Amino acid sequence: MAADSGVVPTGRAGRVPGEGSMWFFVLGDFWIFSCYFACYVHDRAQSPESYLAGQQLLSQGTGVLNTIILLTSSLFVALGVQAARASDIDVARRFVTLGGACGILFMLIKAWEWSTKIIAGFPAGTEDFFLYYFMFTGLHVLHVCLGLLILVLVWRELRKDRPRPMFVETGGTYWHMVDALWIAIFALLYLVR
Amino acid sequence: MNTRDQSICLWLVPFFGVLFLLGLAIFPGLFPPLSPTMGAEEVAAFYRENVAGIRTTMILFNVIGIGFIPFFMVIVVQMMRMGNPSRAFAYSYLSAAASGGTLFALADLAWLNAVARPDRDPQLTLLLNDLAWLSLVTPVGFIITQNLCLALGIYMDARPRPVFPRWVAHFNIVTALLMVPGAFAIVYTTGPLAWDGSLSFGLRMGTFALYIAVMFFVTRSAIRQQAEEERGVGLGLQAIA
Amino acid sequence: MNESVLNLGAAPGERVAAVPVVRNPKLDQWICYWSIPFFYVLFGLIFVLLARIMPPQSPTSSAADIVAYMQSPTLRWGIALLALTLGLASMASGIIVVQMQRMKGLSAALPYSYLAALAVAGVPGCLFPCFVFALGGLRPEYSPEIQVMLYDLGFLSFVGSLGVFTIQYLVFAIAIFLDERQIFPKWLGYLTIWALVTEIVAVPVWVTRTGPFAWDGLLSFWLGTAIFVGWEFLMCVCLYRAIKNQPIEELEHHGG
Amino acid sequence: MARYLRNPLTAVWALLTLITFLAFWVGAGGEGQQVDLAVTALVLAIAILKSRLVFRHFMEVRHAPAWLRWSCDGWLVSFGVMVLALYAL
Repeated sequence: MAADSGVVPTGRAGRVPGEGSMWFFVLGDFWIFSCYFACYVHDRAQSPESYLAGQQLLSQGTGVLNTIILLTSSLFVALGVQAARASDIDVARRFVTLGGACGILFMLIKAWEWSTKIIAGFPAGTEDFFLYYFMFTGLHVLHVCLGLLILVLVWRELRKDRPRPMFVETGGTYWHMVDALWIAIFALLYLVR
Repeated sequence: MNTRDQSICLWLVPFFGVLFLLGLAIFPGLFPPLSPTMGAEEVAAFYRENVAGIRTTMILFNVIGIGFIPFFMVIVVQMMRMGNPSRAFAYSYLSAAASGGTLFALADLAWLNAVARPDRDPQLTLLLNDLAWLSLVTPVGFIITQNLCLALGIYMDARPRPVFPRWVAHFNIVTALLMVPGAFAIVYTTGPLAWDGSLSFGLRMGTFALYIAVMFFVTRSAIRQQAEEERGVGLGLQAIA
Repeated sequence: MNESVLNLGAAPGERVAAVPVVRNPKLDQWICYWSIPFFYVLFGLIFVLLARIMPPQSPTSSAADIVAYMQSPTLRWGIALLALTLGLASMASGIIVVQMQRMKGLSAALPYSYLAALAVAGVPGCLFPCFVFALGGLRPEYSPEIQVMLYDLGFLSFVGSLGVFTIQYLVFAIAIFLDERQIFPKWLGYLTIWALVTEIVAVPVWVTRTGPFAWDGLLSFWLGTAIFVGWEFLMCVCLYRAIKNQPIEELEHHGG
Repeated sequence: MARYLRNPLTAVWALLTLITFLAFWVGAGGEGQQVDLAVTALVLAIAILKSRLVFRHFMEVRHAPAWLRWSCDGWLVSFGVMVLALYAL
């Protein structure tokens, strides 16, 4: 029943979740990242061995752990949006808090991963891979930071007497974008051969 | 609003102006200015022989380098009093004045570094010398923008009693035009447009000095006018009370 | 120069009147506004055609190529033109600050930050690198080592001056998001975030000389420039609308 | 709060986690890895599937107007095609 109350009633035309301007950002961001990915894959195809050598120095296990943390935080935020729509504000706030906590955990693990790579120094011959690694993960962490800021704003909105569900939805849309971008980055940096 | 602070900023102009002139008088590279056609050895020898004089001037300029900024900000405050529909020109003026000041600071640093180690490779001394002269003479775009913004502000001043008289606007445009040749010291190393030339250097520096002097007096009148008006308003309020 | 700006001063459909304040109460804003396209056209002319700083020369050029580039006849003409007109960038900040001050729900701190950040940014990000190139051109007799250093210093400070512009973008984006009046549309705020991010993508120019992150690279330069040009263009469109839609009563002195 | 977890979204999350492990199992390998188009294609397909699940369920694109649904799917397709094309060339 809680789940049902969360489902948005839709007409034939459907409805845009969150604000339109946020979708402008989300879709645009995907395309900009596509340009980054294209460069990466192109360069990688030029000298696959050196990229594979660099890739082997990453810990795939850490990558999986981070992926699952972000997926979980996305779930919490999505549930938070449903709760907010059902005017179950306390629950919504708790879900958003959990989602944000997962985001912070993600950043901590990332910081640890970065520091091990920096302490080890990027081994010779794999600089290009590590340049991409630091740029992609760095840009992504920047998106996570902005996402955490947005979650704080959503959390504050949920303390108001009458929070706007639209605002919560918009914040959620951004947060899920961060998740989707990570899925692509994870595949390209950690797994692709 | 009190006009005392503005008066203080205004009177910093003669104070710093005298110090500037003093510094220039001590500076050995000014009469005549070092030529851009001098070779590395020649320039290095000049800096080796004049360490004391250059240091004195440039340390002084290091301290007072942007001493006219408070004065320019008084002009910004006066521009904000103008009967303009918005403060667009005042903000533009502020921004241009701030950017322009950095270049002089850069020139000063280059000169100080040129004499910091007089036995340096002559090529490097030459480089610092060139950087200093270019940064001093050529970035006229900022002061030109300041003058144009001020002039446009004055032309559009809709107050019954304008903050600055109209001739100040004409004067600003003329001085802006007179400083244009300075930019071309980047292109020419000889003739009137070189950085030691009559147009790029003599005319540009002379115009700037004249400009500051004239603006000192007209700004003083503008501040006085503001004080008078505000006293008038104050008296009026007293009368009402 | 002053004349050309003046003629561009009126918006299409509005006429410059003899007593401008009464007939065209936004004349001052329009003058500042039209200085932006004027400056950027000039900017393109200088950087692409005359100085050939954009697109950047290669970071791996040989010393002989570098010396030849520095001696190109039009380089210093372009830079002289820039030294003459870079002040127009201040007018762009001026008008943007005026429109930012109309926003509701924020103090003047953000507009002032925008003004201050750009007043700083113009020198390390534009004028200083150009001077550095001009030095190389002015003195063919510099040793090749110095020419190469000037070349690196020029391109690295031109492409790699990042923080000054990220802060400008940051305060602008925050202002748009906080603004309750929607002086600028929200999507421009998001576009500004991209502009900010692409500045950050230029960070590796300081560590790599080849590939997409070098100072002439696909990501550090081309993508960043494409987004910057898009941002500047859409910024102009939004700014035009903001000035156009500003109610006359809101002006400080509307000639009445 | 617990009742919210009995939600189709939780099932989606479980599926996403599961296929993450699948991708890990396929993609992660020990020493001496080699270029492998099959692994790459599979890993990529899983990533696209995961992104699509996030789009449709978490971001609620399922209920969105056609233009948005098509934009998201269009991006996913072009992302996959682009990566594979550049990879194979």
